[in-house]
Amino acid sequence: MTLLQAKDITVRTGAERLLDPVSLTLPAGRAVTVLGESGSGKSLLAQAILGTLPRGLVADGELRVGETKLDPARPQGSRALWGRQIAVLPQEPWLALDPLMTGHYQLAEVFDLVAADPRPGRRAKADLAELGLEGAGGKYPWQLSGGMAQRLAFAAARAGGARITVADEPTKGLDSDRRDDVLALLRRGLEGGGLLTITHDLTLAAGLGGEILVMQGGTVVERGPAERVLTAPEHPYTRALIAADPAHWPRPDPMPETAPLLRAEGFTVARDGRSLFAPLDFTLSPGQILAVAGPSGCGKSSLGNALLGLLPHQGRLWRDPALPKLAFQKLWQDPPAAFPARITLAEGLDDLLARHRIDRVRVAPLLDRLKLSPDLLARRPGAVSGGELQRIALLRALLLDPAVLFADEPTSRLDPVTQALTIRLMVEIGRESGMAMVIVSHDHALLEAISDRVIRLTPI
Amino acid sequence: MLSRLSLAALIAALPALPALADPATLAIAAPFEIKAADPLLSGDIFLKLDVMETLVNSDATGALLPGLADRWSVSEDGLSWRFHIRPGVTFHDASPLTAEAAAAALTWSWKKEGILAKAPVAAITAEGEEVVITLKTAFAALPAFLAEYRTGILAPAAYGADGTVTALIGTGAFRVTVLEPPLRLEAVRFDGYWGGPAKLEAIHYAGVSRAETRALMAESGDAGLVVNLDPASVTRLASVKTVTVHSVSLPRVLLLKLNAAAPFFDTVAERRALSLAIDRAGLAQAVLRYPAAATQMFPPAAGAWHDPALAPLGYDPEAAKAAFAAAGWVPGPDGILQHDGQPFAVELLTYPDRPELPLTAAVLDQMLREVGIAVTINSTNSSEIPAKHAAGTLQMALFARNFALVPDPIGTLMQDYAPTGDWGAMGWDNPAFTAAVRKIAAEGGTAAEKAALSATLQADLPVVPIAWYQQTAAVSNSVKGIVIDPYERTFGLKSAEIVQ
Amino acid sequence: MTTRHLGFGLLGALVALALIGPLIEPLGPFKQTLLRALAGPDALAWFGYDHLGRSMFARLSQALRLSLTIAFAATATAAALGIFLGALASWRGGWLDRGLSLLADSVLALPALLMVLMMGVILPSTPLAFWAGLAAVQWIEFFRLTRSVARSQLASPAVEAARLQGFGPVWVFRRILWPEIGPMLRTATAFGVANAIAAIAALGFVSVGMRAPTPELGLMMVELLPSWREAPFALLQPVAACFALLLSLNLIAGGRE
Amino acid sequence: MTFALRTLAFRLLQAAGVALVVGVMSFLMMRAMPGDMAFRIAAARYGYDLASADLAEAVRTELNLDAGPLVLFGQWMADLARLDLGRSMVSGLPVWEEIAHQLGASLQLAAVALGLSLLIGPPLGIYAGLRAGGRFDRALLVAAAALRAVPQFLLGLVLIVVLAVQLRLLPAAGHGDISHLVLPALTLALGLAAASARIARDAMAAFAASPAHAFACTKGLSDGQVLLHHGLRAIAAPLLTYLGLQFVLLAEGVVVVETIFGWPGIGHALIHAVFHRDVPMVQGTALVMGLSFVLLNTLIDLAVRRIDPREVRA
Repeated sequence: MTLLQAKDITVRTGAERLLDPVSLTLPAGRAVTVLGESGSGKSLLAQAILGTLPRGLVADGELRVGETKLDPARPQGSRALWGRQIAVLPQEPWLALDPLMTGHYQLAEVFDLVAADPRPGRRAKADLAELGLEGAGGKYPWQLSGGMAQRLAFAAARAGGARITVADEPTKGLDSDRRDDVLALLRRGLEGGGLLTITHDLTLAAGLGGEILVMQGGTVVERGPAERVLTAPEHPYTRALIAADPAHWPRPDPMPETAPLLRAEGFTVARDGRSLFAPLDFTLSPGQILAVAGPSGCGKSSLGNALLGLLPHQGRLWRDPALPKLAFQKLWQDPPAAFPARITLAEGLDDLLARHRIDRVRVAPLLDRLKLSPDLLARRPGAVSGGELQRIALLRALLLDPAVLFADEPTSRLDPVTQALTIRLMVEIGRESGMAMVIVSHDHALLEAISDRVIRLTPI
Repeated sequence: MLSRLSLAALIAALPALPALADPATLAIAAPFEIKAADPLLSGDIFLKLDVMETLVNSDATGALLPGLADRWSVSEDGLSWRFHIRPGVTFHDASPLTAEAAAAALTWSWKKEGILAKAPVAAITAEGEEVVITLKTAFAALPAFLAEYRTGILAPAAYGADGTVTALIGTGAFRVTVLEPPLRLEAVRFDGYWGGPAKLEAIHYAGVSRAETRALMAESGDAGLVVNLDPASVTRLASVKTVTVHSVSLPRVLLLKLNAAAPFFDTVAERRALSLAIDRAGLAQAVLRYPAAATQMFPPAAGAWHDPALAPLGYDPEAAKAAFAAAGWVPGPDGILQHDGQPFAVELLTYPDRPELPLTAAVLDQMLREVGIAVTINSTNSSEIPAKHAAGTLQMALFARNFALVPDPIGTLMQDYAPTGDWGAMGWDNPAFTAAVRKIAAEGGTAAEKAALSATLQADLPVVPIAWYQQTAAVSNSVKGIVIDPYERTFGLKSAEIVQ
Repeated sequence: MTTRHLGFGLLGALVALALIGPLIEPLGPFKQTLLRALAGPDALAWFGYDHLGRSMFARLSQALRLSLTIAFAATATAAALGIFLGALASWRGGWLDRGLSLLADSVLALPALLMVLMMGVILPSTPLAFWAGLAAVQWIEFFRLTRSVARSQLASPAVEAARLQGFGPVWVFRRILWPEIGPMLRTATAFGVANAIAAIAALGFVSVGMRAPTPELGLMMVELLPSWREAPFALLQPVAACFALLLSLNLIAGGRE
Repeated sequence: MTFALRTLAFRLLQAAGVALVVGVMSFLMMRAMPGDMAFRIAAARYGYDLASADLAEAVRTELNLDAGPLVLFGQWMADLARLDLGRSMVSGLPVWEEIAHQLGASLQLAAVALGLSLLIGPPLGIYAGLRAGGRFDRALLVAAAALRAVPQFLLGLVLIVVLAVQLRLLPAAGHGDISHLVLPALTLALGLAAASARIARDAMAAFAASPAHAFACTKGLSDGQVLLHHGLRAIAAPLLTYLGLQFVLLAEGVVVVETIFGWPGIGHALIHAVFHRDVPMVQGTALVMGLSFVLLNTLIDLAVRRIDPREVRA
């Protein structure tokens, strides 16, 4: 029994076509997943089907949900289905939930106004209990963890009794160890209903099974059952996508243990009187990659900042006295925020060169090495992609010949392929220049793949 | 949540049907602000509204009439005055008006620097039904002083222990019900009034400082009586059918006070030249909008003090220039007169409380510049004039002097010109004039003696009179019996009534 | 943004009138010809005469010049003071930050009118009093603006990066804080100048501002108000000038992207 | 409860700050006394006809003005500690009494004006915010700028002429029953409405573009339900915070409107007090206006906290 049938869906803005014709059907009980990087058109497809395209974009094609026939070109028509026949699980649910209302009220509201349930309060309490959110009812969305907010949004989206669920990037911004919860949640949507998932997370796609469509540059480059597409990809882009998964990365050859750059004994960091993690002992020698893992909020960033001297620390920390202050540099999680927003990258760089009298001739080879085109520098940080910006940040650090580089979740906001490229460059340059690296990330697979040693923080 | 809040505000703001001005209530709008229930501070308003009364009254010509005292007499040596209290008069709190109560009220006013402090009073006592005032020296003008609003009589219960007035309990035709300084007073008819109950049921007094707003209230019928209209409103309200505009000349004079000790004005010739430089007719028409050019110090309203035979003050700028040249003032390169190096530059003090004063100052500034006098206008607080007079630094000041404080101008003359005064002459000495004034004050004077004094002022010009004031008021046609009193003592509310 | 260009255009015209007017005008703001009181425009007085026969064109251009100079001077001083203290407070933090914001909030609690009135008593000349009073009130807006922007910027990775790369506070201000505050400054300045002009006019209206015979918008309105039926054209000029001035500034301020 | 306690502590500090700033300003005022204070007060008490040197002398001795400004300042601070604002030098009445009457009239006017402005401004702002960038939105921007540019006394005059004189609907001026309240309140409300319309428009436009709005729609709620349950709540916090700051501007607008409509408000009293150098009255009025601002903003802080409990807002 097909719940939803879409034929030759396209999206145009004026004359230019952003999405080539795509057809898909949502059967009950079998997942359909659209895989691709940002800008591949996967979100446009979902929005065209739902009728939530931003102003100025026009969809076309045929659409049938259950018995009702809809015209994608006139989105108002599909509004009646929202909540009642199609449940939409939004990106970053902790932003999508109303920050001024408790979780319980936001759920009960849907039972009352959409499902016209006689006792909305009771139904909401039962729903929350079922999802393990008993305590969350009275709290505000910003008091909930990412996972809890996800489950609340899921309940609210489906409270209207919709049998079709559309999930848009459900794992975006979540810790990777929360992925199994998301999987369980989406499978719940599959019982007797249809599920359309938009994601760039390969593991999630594998877990959901069903049919997978791989999209690049606005067209579907490959489609088929999940087992076949993920194990024996035919299209080169799909192969690159799968290769970008850290689990498939070749392990770099280990670095010999040479004279350490810094040594830490009983080392910990305290915030307003309370130490964040159990004391640690470790050393870091040139070329080595030290990974720091642990749940969010347990002080991973603080540890790195303390090593750089940005934060006070407890316990003993020995740094090689020969190292100048500039030898300690850092990469940030959100690249655009790490650059002065209102001036061009070139101006920032010129200031740096002038400040430390660095010879300009060193810039060109580094640009080339980091696969960056020189005309990027003429733009402002806002006009450059996250991946390129992080590599420019790396260039900026390398110009100061750093001995130690602290990378604070450097690639968590990048697409898989870009992430793979950036990490590979960081590892190679580190090995070549003898620069030691401390890297923090949620992605265990990534840390395992590249680091010489992994420190797991245990919060106190 | 927000919508409920704004809904409540709407209900609170729903304009109740505009309270139809119930037929027998008269609304009065005037610029005076009620400072407190204290006769010394706001007695003039209470007197005008017939809430409070004085022992002695006066009519429109300034002649004295019996008030709360129905007759009075003075001893041979003029040192002991006996005022018989009118029988059967009760205060608003039903307590009777006795000689003791009247004496207590007068003593309170005398001790608080009231006008009695200006008279040589030795003691105020009560004997039977009479108030006896003993003087140190003879003073014929005493009854006129007891007509002034600061000697208003309040019930003993009105005065608090610490000497402040806590409640306004007078004997007038209207009893105060609401007193909210500075802008609101409401009173109802006092049936026990000794002169018979008034026809109006109630009066509402509203203090409105802006003249335009008062004029609009007259035009929109919000106020049956509007007092003190500005010149422009007078011309406009004349064309409004529902209102009639009354104006009566006042014994109040627009004066230019000079420091006769200053080198600019120390000779009569220089003062006369200054007077000739002023086009009084042009100024009165442009600023006051009615023909009020002063020919001499006292207007006709001042009775015997006005001498029609006196030669009027003229306007002849060329003669003025010649006179200044004769006095040694030679025009400098910039046209400003100079006398051995010192420019003829003076500061003209005035105050904005009366809107026409800054305007007149601006006009005088230009007129005097024509004859070579450089004037800088300083429109500041009115107290600067007496302050600079006391400090001797005053050069020129422009203000409106009220000669009707006491029904007989002699009271003000004594304060201002015998021989000098804050609001009168400065640096001017004329012993004969001072002696004559004191004699008239003590024993009263004949019309000829008064005319002689006027002639001296006209000849010596210690101060230069510019214009005579007119009191303007707009009365609704549905109100009858309103009186416009030149001595600004009453509106005639006792006799007024509203006819549809 | 068309509304912003409209605003700048209007303001430009008024500033031109204020600067050029008094130079090319024959009569001067004080010359009185009583016979021509409230008369219509003629060869000498292009905008007609006021109630004392003075040229309206001369008085209007002088009044615009006076209001604009005081308003811009006050707002500029307030901006300089506010931005400096705002940046200092957020950079140093601690008791200096708390002290300055307490002072700012205390002064904010007082009506601007009271500050100007009090300054009027303390300082001898009225324009000086207006300049000081208005500056003392308006610096708070700039202080709070700068402080909130600075606090969010100083906590950003960009500043942490600058520190690691050896840049000093001056570079941080010049390259990160100032470009961020710049655009907001336009709105705050435009509103500041508008409020200043409105305050000067309001005080002139209740005759505690500039004193006669100085030409000032509020004072001119008060003087011409009584004859608003006889010569509405005369009263409308200062009102239109004040309205145009405030409208242009509001459009400039309001025209955010 | 820590947030509430912290707000109260901060606001108490602010109140103390206000008292200190008022004290210092008044001290400067007393010390820099152009023209002798005694003369000014005598003129204020007895009117320009009677002000004279000896009356000024009597006032000087009665109020011991000869004591240096420092002594008077110390005296005022001591009295303030006992919450005694002293007596007005002009009317001799306790300052509390005078302020209570005049502040009452002003607060009544301000409250009704605020209420009316909430009825006019925000509804227009919401409508424009939901159609951000549309014709109505641009029109509102220009109209709001124009309304804010019209001097308030002109607005008052026009309202009087049209409503009171021409249509005789409402009394032109004066103070008495509720119908006197409408015109001055309307004059103030129009100015305020222009400002609150813009604030409501910006807040609503931001909400309409937020993911919370999109999710509320995709949950199945109609536009009306989204506005009622989520929209109004979203604009309540910025609007309330803005209205708190508006109180100070209101105090100024009241002055001009009071003189036009003959309304016995605090602004009117303040001008007279400063003009007549009635320093205790100036100090008392400034203090009361300052503290009522602090009190109002404390209440608003708590109300906004109830609407939007997030600690640090943008």
